[in-house]
Amino acid sequence: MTNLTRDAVSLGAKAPVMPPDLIVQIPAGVPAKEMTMAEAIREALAEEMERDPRVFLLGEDIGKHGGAFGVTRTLFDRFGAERVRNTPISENTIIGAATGAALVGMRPVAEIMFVDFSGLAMDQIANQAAKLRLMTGGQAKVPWVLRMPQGGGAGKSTAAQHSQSLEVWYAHIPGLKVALPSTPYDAKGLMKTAIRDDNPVIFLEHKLLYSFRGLVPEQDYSLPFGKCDIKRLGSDVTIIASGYMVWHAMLAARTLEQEGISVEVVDVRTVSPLDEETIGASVRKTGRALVVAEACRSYGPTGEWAMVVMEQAFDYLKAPIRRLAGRFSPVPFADSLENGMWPDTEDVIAAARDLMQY
Amino acid sequence: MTNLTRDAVSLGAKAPVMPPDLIVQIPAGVPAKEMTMAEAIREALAEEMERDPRVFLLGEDIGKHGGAFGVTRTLFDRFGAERVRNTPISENTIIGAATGAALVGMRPVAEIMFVDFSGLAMDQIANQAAKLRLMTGGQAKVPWVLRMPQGGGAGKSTAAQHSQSLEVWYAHIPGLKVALPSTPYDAKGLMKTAIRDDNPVIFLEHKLLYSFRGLVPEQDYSLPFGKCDIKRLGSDVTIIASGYMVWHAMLAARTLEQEGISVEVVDVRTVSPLDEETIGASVRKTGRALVVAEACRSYGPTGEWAMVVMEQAFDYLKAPIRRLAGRFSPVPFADSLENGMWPDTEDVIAAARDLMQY
Amino acid sequence: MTTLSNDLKLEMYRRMVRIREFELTAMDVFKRGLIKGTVHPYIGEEASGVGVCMALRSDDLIAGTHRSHGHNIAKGADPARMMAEIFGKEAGYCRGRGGSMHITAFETGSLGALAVVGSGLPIAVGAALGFLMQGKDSVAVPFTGDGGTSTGNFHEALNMAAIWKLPVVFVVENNKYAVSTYYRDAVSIEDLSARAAGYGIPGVRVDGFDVLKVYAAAGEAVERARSGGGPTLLVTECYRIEGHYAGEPEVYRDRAEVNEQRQYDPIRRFAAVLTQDGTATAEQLEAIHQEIQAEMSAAVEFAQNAPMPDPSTALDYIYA
Amino acid sequence: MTTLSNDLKLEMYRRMVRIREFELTAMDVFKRGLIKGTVHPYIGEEASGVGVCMALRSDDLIAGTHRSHGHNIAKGADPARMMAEIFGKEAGYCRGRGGSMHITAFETGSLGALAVVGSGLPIAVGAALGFLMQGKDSVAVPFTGDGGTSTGNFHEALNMAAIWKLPVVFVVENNKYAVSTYYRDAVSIEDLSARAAGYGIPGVRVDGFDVLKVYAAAGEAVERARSGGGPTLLVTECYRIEGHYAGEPEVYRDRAEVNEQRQYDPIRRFAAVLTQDGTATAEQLEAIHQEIQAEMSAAVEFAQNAPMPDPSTALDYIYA
Ligand SMILES: Cc1ncc(C[n+]2csc(CCOP(=O)(O)OP(=O)(O)O)c2C)c(N)n1
Ligand SMILES: Cc1ncc(C[n+]2csc(CCOP(=O)(O)OP(=O)(O)O)c2C)c(N)n1
Ligand SMILES: [Mg+2]
Ligand SMILES: [Mg+2]
Repeated sequence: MTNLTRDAVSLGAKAPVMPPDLIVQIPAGVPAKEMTMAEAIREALAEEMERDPRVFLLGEDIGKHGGAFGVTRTLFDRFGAERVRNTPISENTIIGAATGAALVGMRPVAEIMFVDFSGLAMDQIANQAAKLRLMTGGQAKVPWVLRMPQGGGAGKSTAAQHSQSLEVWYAHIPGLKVALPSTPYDAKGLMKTAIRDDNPVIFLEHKLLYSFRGLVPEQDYSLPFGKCDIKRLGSDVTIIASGYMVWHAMLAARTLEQEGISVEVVDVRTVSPLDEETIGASVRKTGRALVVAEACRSYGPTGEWAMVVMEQAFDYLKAPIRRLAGRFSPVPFADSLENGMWPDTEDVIAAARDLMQY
Repeated sequence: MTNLTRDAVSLGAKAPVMPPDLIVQIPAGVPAKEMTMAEAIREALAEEMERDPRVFLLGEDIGKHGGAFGVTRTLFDRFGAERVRNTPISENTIIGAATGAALVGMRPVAEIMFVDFSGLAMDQIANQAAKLRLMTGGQAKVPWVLRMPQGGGAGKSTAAQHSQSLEVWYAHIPGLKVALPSTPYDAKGLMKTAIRDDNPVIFLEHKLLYSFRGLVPEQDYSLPFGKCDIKRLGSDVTIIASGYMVWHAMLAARTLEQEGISVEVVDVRTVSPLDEETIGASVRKTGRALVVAEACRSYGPTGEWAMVVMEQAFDYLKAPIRRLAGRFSPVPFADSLENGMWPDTEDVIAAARDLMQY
Repeated sequence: MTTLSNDLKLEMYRRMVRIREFELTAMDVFKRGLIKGTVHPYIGEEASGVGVCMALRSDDLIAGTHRSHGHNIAKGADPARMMAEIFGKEAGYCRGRGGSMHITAFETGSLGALAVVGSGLPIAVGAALGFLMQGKDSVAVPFTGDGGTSTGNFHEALNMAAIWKLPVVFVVENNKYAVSTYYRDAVSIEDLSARAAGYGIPGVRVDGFDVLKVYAAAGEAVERARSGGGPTLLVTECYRIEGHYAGEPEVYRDRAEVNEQRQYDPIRRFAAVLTQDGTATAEQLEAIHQEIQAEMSAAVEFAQNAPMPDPSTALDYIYA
Repeated sequence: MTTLSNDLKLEMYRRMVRIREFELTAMDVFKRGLIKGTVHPYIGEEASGVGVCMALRSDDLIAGTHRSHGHNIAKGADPARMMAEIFGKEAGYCRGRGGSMHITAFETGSLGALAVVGSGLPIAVGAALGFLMQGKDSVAVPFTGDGGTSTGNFHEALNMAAIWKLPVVFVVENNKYAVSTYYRDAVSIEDLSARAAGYGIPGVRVDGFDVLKVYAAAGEAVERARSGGGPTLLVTECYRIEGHYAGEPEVYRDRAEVNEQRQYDPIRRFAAVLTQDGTATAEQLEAIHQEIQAEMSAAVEFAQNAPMPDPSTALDYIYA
């Protein structure tokens, strides 16, 4: 069953082609359609816009053009210029406007074209939207979603200002929630929850995953925030990862299985709130933990995940927690340097083997 | 010898009064003056401005007014309006201007009045200044310093938008360096290094520490980046901390000593680059690690420090790494809620005791 | 002007006095160490806030700043609950979580008081967009200072409101200083309302010491916004009589300058108008002062006696 | 105009053709899959970049954008090293680290090419401040697009340069689109140069298809800046003939509109001037085209044969 595969045409040659059956999330018999992650997000947006007239989209070039990655394509024709609203290049004010609209009862879904540009909007994101509820003693609520493509690799990334993974900037800020889906199924289900949530939600979409295909149920569903998803059960090593790295973990697990190493893959799914219990339970079972993130190593998400393992499962650890993360460098343009920026399947395999031999 | 004490007048009543001899950094006999951390920073700025005509200051109200915390007071009269340059309220452009001036050979020291407002300047900090060197293949260098008061507590903090500790935002970005001094001696020595460094340096100054007094050598000196400072030697527990938290660690250590618990206090000093070796060596010696930061718990600096301990000293750990960190909440105004936001001496004592009893 | 009812004019006067007395009281309790944090007095600017806010309906929403005690009172907020807020008490509008810089009274029509300069403007733009999409005819009114006009927010917000013809009245209170910075050292033109032309919207400059002029100008702008005419940039020329915050040393200006400005005192000036046009006698106005002073004493008592937030609620109101 | 030397005019022409051919080549190698990333063609805007940059000295510094191949060539950069850069080769100006969006040639006078829209403006302001403090009479010239004028950066930078009378010429290339957004849907006024009045600086609008007019207007602004007269806002009215990036679908505009704009082709137009005023014959101009085409073939060959950065250097140039 080819429920998950990737569109090799739209990506550069070097992206590893992930086997179609690597992640199976829909049990046989459940009515489902195959679609890309971009389509799954679009479907979530469209369904929520149908369901709730307060939901609307705003961002640069999200109208006819459909956004830099085509996610909102067709929605302009369907919902019109009012509800699929092109904005000027004013990132901080896009977010501020989303906040203001949310304060008067709308449910905006804003887009920043690349997560990198959110540097211009950190004030409205982290100082205003995230804090208004507490600062007003609960008078305010700010139900918006901020969609941002992030990540790099495989010709989709274009050097230092268009390739970052910045989940830590947001996950460190109380008042925000941060989702980072790895599959079309997760993306749609998490987007529905995000839109229905009464808090500002940062929704990070890995560029390489947009064209990944997978099954999405025909019926309405949503996925909980603050719950990790165990993408694969195993008994020897727990790999904690999110977004695109989940795929490397899954592919590595397949190889490792042939070597007799049984890998459990925990997809963090919502970086914040983080499901510490599921992570703890998994490592208490396996006794070994590998944390994997695309974001830069230093002060990246891996440290937090490791600390949680430490707090939850120290006595069960048979080996030190290992981490794989992005090289601590701005992303260079040249292939010869961009290769090696981020952990890949081989790195995961090697690290898991190391853990077993500790 | 009262080489370190605090100015009880300028702070609220609730700041714990740290014993004057808690941190001794200048050996007897070395000619030294006692001064506050604010004075030590001012002296570093003044000496570097004397030494190097390329050094100048820019920021809001840093002129006659001397900045929100008086750090640049007197410098306007001494160096004039050109070199102590008041700016409009344009944070992103203050940093961009510092970058541009640095690119043509100046060595600006910029100030953002509170670290919180750097949300407006994250683009120029993290996307431009930090990346220009790599993006231009080494053609550019951006030798600036960005001074930002941060932290909260004791009546100096004024709710959610003026109290944060955001070192992780910067330390996660390759291309930046991040210093966070805990004493006047460290502040002056690190500031000299920061100004002489050819890279963008984020210099975070804890508001509560401005009035702390300590000895500073009369002779010119500078302190290295990327080297932790062991503020106190011990054999049972290593406490890894920075900024104001170092004081809580030191005070706790004094109490714990009376209980027979010997605490080593490692002051991180430069959050980035982080001196992983010193941290590792200390924990390999003590076998117990407590990481303490004022910044919010989730995805804060403690995770990274714990991960480093894990990587460096797993086999030596006699107990799980413990952490103390800021409550995951925007900072509330009311005392009854602000108390308890951040770890204090009692928390450190309790955590260290726990570690010993593990 | 003559068409305004006596009641309306007296209510304006009352609110101006209430602001003045609230600020004097706040500065006093701060000096006496009864409250922590900081206080940014609005003294000298009362006519601006009252003139604008009394031109609004209660479903028109303001967005405030670090200096918004006055805006809240002008919009009708209860000084006792405001006082409780700056005392950090659970009875405060923000349950003590906000303090002086963030006093926000949703019930009288506020979007929040944001202490990052300029940050309220985009939020007001969004509220106005929301009104339009909901078919409401409410207006959003963000306040900022002369200093706030140098922020990127100012430009982005005016441009966005202009292209979408949103019901926003941007109020710039030019009190001549941003902390220590004289406005002409930070703003590249003398008349800030001239910037409106760069957005294709009306720019209006008004004597911010004169509550009736402010009220008239604001009323016009609000009506334009309400009826689909788009945003206005309204600059009220006033002066910050006190330091930037209570106790601020003011090294950057002469006392003579401040004293010269004191003569434009908007309350005294309005009192003269009201007595001259027969709206009230000096005695009646004096009675208002007495009444408000009593209100403030009661407010302080209320605030002092009110309980602090219970530490067990520390995790409340972080997420909805 | 008649005072310009033939050599100068021919060099202008040469650079315009070099830009055109570079862009056609870049689009071609992109389409053929020889390079990764993206290419933002400057076709149709050659007169703007060349007119501005040829009015500069080599110690005047430009700040570029995502669409700065043209600015680099106009300022005198070597197309072979530029081509190597977009191929990600060590021989590129940025040693392959930058790629198309960040091509920066310090040696011919650039501060960098910044792909976050508007971010070059504050940097140019700082460079100009540095010039002043160093007693130099250089000028800083940041480029941005119509889209870039909606950024907070635009406003903050113009205001700061204006209050300090810095030697900056802000060049807004109004090519009518920001990605898919027609400028009148994002900019609240028709004539962007009118925004200059809000900063108290001169605003100049010029036909950006006419290199001589751009050169003259830029020259005037540069002289003003150099001689202490402060900044200018210079708006060049041009058109983006190609998609936002090579291969971009252009769903937001009609082909008819693009074709209509093609008639203003700045190169053809300048060729007509040069042949009419006797600067050159059609044959001489054709020879320039040939010469430049050969240059491009050589540039591609150079770029293709040049080595990639050695992976062992991956940690170089992160810190100085
Ligand atoms: C973005 C930002 N930068 C700096 C500050 C510190 N600050 C607080 S008030 C203020 C001056 C504001 O001046 P203005 O807008 O004129 O308002 P006023 O205080 O005069 O009412 C400054 C710089 C801030 N709060 N926000
Ligand atoms: C701050 C920011 N927001 C969005 C983008 C994505 N983006 C790249 S180019 C562009 C349009 C820029 O338009 P304009 O300034 O007119 O320049 P042009 O592309 O027309 O040359 C956009 C939105 C970006 N690079 N930076
Ligand atoms: Mg002011
Ligand atoms: Mg454009």
